[in-house]
Amino acid sequence: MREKATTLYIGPQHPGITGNMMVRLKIEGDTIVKATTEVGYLHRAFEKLQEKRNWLQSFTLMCRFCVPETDPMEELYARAVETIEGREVPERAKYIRVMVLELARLASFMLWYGGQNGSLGLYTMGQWSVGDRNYILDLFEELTGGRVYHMYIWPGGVRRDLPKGFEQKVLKTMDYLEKRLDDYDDLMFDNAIFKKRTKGVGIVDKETAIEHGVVGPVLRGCGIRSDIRIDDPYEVYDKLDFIVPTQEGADIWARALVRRQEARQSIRIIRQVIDMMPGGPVYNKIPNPQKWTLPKGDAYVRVESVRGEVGLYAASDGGLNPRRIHVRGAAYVHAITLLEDVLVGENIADVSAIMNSLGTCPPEIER
Amino acid sequence: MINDKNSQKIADFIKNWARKHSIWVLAYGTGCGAIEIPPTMTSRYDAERLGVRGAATPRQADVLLITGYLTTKTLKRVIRVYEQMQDPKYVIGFGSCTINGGMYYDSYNTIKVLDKYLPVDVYINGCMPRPEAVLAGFGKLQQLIAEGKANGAQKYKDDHEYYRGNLRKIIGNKYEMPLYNW
Amino acid sequence: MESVGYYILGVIVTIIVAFMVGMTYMGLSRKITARVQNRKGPPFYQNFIDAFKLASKETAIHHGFMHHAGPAFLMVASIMSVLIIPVLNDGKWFPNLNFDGDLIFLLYIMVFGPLGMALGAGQTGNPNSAIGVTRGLSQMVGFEIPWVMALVALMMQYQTTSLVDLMAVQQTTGWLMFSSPFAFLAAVLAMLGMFRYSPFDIVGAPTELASGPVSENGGKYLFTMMSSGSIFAFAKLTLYVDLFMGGADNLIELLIKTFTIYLIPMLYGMVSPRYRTEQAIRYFWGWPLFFGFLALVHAMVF
Amino acid sequence: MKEIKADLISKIKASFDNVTEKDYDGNRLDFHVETRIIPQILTYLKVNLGYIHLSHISCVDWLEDGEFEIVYIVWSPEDKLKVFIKTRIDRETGVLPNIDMIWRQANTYERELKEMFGIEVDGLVAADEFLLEDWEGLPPMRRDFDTEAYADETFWHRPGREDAMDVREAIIERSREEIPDFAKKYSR
Amino acid sequence: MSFFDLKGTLKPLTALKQFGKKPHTISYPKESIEAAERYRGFHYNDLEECIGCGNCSTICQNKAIDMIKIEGIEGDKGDSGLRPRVDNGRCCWCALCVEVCPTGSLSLTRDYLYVSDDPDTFLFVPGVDNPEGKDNLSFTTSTEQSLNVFNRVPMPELEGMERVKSFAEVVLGYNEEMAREEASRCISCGLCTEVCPDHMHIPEYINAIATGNDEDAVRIIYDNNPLPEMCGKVCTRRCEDVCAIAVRGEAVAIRWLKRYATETAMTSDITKEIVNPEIKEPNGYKVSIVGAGPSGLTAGYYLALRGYDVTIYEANAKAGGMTMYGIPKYRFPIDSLDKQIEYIEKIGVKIKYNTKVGKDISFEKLYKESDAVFMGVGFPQPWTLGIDGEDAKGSMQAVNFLHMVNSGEKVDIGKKVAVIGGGNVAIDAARVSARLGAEVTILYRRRVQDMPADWEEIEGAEQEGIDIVPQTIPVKIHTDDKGKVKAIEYLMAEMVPDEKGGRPKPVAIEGSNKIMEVDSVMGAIGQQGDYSFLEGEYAEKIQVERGRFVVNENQQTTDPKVYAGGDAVNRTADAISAIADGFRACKAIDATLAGKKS
Repeated sequence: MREKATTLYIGPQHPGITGNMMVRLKIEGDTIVKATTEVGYLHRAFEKLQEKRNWLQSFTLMCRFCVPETDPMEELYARAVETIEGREVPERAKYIRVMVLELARLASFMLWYGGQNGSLGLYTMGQWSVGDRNYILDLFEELTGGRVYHMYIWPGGVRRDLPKGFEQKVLKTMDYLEKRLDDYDDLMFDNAIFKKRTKGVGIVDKETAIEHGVVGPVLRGCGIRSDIRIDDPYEVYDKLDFIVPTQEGADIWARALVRRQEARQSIRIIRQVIDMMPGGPVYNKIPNPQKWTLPKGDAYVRVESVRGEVGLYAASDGGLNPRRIHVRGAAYVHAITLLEDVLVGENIADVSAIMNSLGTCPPEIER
Repeated sequence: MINDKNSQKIADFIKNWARKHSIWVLAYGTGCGAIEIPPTMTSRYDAERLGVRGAATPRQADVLLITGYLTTKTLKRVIRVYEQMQDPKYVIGFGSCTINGGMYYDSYNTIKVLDKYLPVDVYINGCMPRPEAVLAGFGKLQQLIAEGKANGAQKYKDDHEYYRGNLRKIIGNKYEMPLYNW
Repeated sequence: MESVGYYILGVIVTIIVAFMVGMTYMGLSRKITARVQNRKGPPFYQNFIDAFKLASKETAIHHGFMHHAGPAFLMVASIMSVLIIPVLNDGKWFPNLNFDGDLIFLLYIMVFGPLGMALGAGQTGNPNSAIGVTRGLSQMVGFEIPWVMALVALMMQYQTTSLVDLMAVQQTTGWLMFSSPFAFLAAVLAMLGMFRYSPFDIVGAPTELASGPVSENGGKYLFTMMSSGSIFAFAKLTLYVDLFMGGADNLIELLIKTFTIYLIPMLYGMVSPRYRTEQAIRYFWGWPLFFGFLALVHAMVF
Repeated sequence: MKEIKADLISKIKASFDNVTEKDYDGNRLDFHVETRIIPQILTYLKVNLGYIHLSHISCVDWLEDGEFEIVYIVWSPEDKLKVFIKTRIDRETGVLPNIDMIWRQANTYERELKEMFGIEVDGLVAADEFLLEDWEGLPPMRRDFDTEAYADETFWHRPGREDAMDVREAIIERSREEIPDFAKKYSR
Repeated sequence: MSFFDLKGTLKPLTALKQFGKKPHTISYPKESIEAAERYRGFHYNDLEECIGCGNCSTICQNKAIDMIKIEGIEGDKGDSGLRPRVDNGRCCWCALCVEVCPTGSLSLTRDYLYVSDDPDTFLFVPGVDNPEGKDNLSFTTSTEQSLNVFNRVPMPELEGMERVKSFAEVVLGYNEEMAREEASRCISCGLCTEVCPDHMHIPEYINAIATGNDEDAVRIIYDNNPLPEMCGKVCTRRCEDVCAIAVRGEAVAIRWLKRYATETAMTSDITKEIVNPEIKEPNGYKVSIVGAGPSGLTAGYYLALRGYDVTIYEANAKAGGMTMYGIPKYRFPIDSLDKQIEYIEKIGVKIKYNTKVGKDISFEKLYKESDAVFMGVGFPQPWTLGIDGEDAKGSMQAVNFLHMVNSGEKVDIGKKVAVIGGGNVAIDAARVSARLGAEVTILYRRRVQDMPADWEEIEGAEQEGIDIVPQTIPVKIHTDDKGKVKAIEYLMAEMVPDEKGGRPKPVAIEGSNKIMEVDSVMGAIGQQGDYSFLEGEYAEKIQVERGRFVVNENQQTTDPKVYAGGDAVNRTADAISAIADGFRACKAIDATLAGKKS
């Protein structure tokens, strides 16, 4: 078996895959000699559909771009439209947006906790964190009316003001989650086997990172302090106090540590935002959506999602519908060329863990 | 072994009871609905209480969850997966897009009506369906199994030509589908 | 053991008890795991339902003869082990086929099942199965060595190759757990691997191999494997009780002791990610092997 | 920010011909360049000026003009400036230079451009299919591809909704209004 | 493993303490948590409130909402009679339909559970399938949250006290930006077109304005209204009453938008250029029209376009009828009307001025000479008050007063004027009097809210310092010794509910007599027809009932060759109805004559 190269398909139907995609592996023994990603199982042609929908209707499609973390996509779209149109956003709406974005980030981290550990066989973690994630989703449900698809951040502000007593509920949930994050640490970061499985695996070093245009925790995991929230600040991030953690290890372990710290920073940001939230309106009304046109022009906006920079290029031809909406997902870079390069030389047992660690999110790639 | 009609009935009842309480779901997130599966399966909603648990491969699974839209590329894999599953097998259509296209009614790459290609036993409404709705879907499936009405697999055998014809219309002639040996 | 009828009846009862106990233990394990995972979990009898359902499923998978035979090999190995291992101290109700040298035979028969399975899995043509089998065999090599060393130490120490003799020894000297602690440690650590719970579940790791060797087996095959697995689990647990905890005088005692042993891999599995194959082997060839050596030394010295 | 932009503009203009720039508020600067100098200008930006991050490559189909507009967006962590490099190529005959030796991930973008718009990329080494499988016909992201018509033709829609009425038409029918043809395009 | 990582082995085991904790599992279906206050579940539609505008159906990007006919719901004015049906196999519960619902009848509920084995059961009629949803509403939209723009772009007007100084137009009209903004409020439902007597293509021309195609808008308007500028200024605009936006906000300013559109056609030449109508070859038929009022002009214009030889006979020196002589010029400047009549004449309509049928030319001659006759004679005769002293000097009819003012005659009305009546004519007369420098009081039988005049007019009158005294019944006009009006005596009235369910009737309170000193009194309580021009057999042939011609739905009188329209036919007594009559008559004449030809 050692000499002969076998082909192993991971996915599309595979419990270890991070979504509906496929990695074709050439293996010798347990070592991967060549990896090819195959995507397109989730290609819904959003960007084509948006050309047929008007500027408001397009907004509802946005959250479907990346299912685990929907709000950055809504934020992107809202901000792109606001940039093209020059529409002001009320101050309170900006704070609410940041709160929603950070809650979404936290929820996504919880999912990642589950996924990363599930890929290594520690299923207890997934049961805990994905279960606890529901408390964030409950908050979302109360705020936006939906658990997964919020459709809350839209051009001009946010759709509804906070319900009564919502801030207290958020703070309570944050206290609970902070306690639980310590439990997670005991189970995961103090775990000798976890350390052994992740250290030195899936290395993305600085040179590779720059060559591949790597973003987010993966980039910070190799020691580069880069975060859209501080580099190209949006909404009110420049008024908030938070740390962008980095690690030098460049492996799964380092990236896990980065995410561990970031989850705590998110809690910190949420507390600050609630503390600083001003009053006032939350929404700068758009005209009648049926006849809403944007001036001719284009915009590229970026948001730091849990997987890193996601961007949206929007072009308007002055008509009712977008001329072009093009989303750049973090996974677009991570899951194809980077994954193909990183997987070479790794053990097949680590494929799933590496994919989870790089944050491959197929719906974001394929759109 | 048992030829008596009543005994057959009792045997069926017991079989269906066991099938009802042991639903192994194939871990295949075909669409965005897959995001509500982890919450359903984990501690907050814990579908395992009802005997619902994941199965890693089609050979072991009883239920194929179609979590939302199917792109044509996925459709081929899903059909193959379905055909690899062993009788009795059930299909749950999950969310609006399995019923009539949902948000993607005019997309060139997703199918709109799932029951043209697969016999669907239960549809769950919603976009996303909440975990409660997913559990209610499993509840409905359990009820159908207990009543012996969840016979989509039989339908698939009987109307195999119809299903294959519809599939062929979409995927063209390039893609080879293996024969279905039931 | 007056008549053959009684004998056969005893065999059947043994198998049924082993099946029931094994299944219940697995069910309890699911329940306990669920509670640790903050959830209610399935009823403890869920495994019986699953098994019954699997048995009632139609099976239309054809991968050749060995594929059919694989689960049968497993079943045979499990039943043979459970029959050879004395269930209770006095053979009442649970007749066994024990004989001199049955320990050596056990060593073989316990490997026989997985090997048969490996042949079956190899024939499916599913690369996941093939890789899973390779991993399983590699890992077996890992834990077999400390396990054999522990057994050899015991055999050397008490100058016997018969399980019944060892049990008899314990009636007088007390549990071997205390008189041969190193052998016990080596054997327990090896047992972690034997049960294939985390961190040694690389064989069927769903997130890597889509359940590995069993990935092509559904329905009745899976039922066979599941029931043989539970019988085998019972056999292994009883073996440990017999070897180190002085056996059991009645069924209740047996259940308590076996469950206590069973808790070790179960609880450890709940909180551990899995090792990669080479890490698992390195693990077994680390401390367990060291304890094995100590056991051998201990046996030679005393 | 102003100085950075001015500096960049002078540097780019000194090194390349036929470059027109467009300044925006905030940290954005556009350059319209000729297609053939794309690899050079991107390399120059990456190597000499510190624009090490390729943020995005996008394409807009200007069907009316018969051209594709390709937009490369690069980002400098030091300058904190987004630079858009825009170029236009012919819809039918245009060829885009390959830049995946500058940034590896450009390979993916170029695969997508090739598949979704049918843009030829000179020297691109990649698998033929990216998101689609066995696709025949017009590249789907082109504006002249009508996705709804394709979907109606290829897929089924569930029947049972034929009794739907248009509000306007219902009212027209009731009041016996006659809308002239040229006005119909303004109807909802 | 070089050394034993004790902490790494033991620390994870602390997780086992969770075993003792109560699991947080929700044992659905035994127990369940309720969906949130705002949960976006199934739709609910308040069928009573819904007007079937179909805006939900338009905004739905999934084409999930169909408008269907529902048993038991008949549409009437301002209600299409259709109701939304949601295809839950399409819906994504984005609630955009709720956000754009102008009436607020559509909302979402907290119900979300529906599983079925039958895929055909996912069509869902909100409100019909879940009548209990009313008590379970979650996602609703208030007027502030709604995406409809409920506030009208304010129309620039002259200041109240500035207005009375001259006859300058009070309403200044929208500029381009304002018009675009106002036009973009329209949701294009088309409910308005049904109540418009003329069924103008309102959504279409508003949409044309919104998208910046003003010329197309003019073209669409001229499709069935040759006097749009007049309509744009003085139309009674019943369309705005049923506007979907008006349910919860201010109606789209349809009239002002029409006005804006027609203003782009500044002269008759430009109008002709823009409208560029297709004029058919003369077909040899001859049509005579009596009266150049709106109905007559309309019939004439469209008949001329269809190739008929049209002659209009007008008794006055100028065309336009009541719109010319009855509407004060601060509302509708003369050149505005002249421009349109000029345009109509350019199309080929011949107008014979100062030619009164029955006096200058006999009806018989017309009847014999032409293939069809259209009578748009209107109501030239005012009702008299029927009280003492009505024929005193200084007591006059408001209509006559307006006629005189509009034709440039000087009228002496003195310092104080009392106008009797509550219609538009009364308000017009009052406001004109104010412009002539008088102090004006309006006496009206009923309450202010019962006044048939436009609320805008009433408001305008109040702003201009006109006093409205409601619930007054004049009984006598006192005269001085020269026979000139000195004062008016009236009774106060109380409102008594009508037993038959009609509107409340004013009943005079005995002894509440009041006397107000005035210089002139104007009666404005209505007009009637004058059919003296019909002589001999025609008077018999053409039936008149309750002061109006009897016509069928094609405006055909009892004489098949004679058609009639305008105030002399319909009861609504406004210009747009007259135009509609004219247009309808034109189509009928065309159909009859064209049929004859073939």
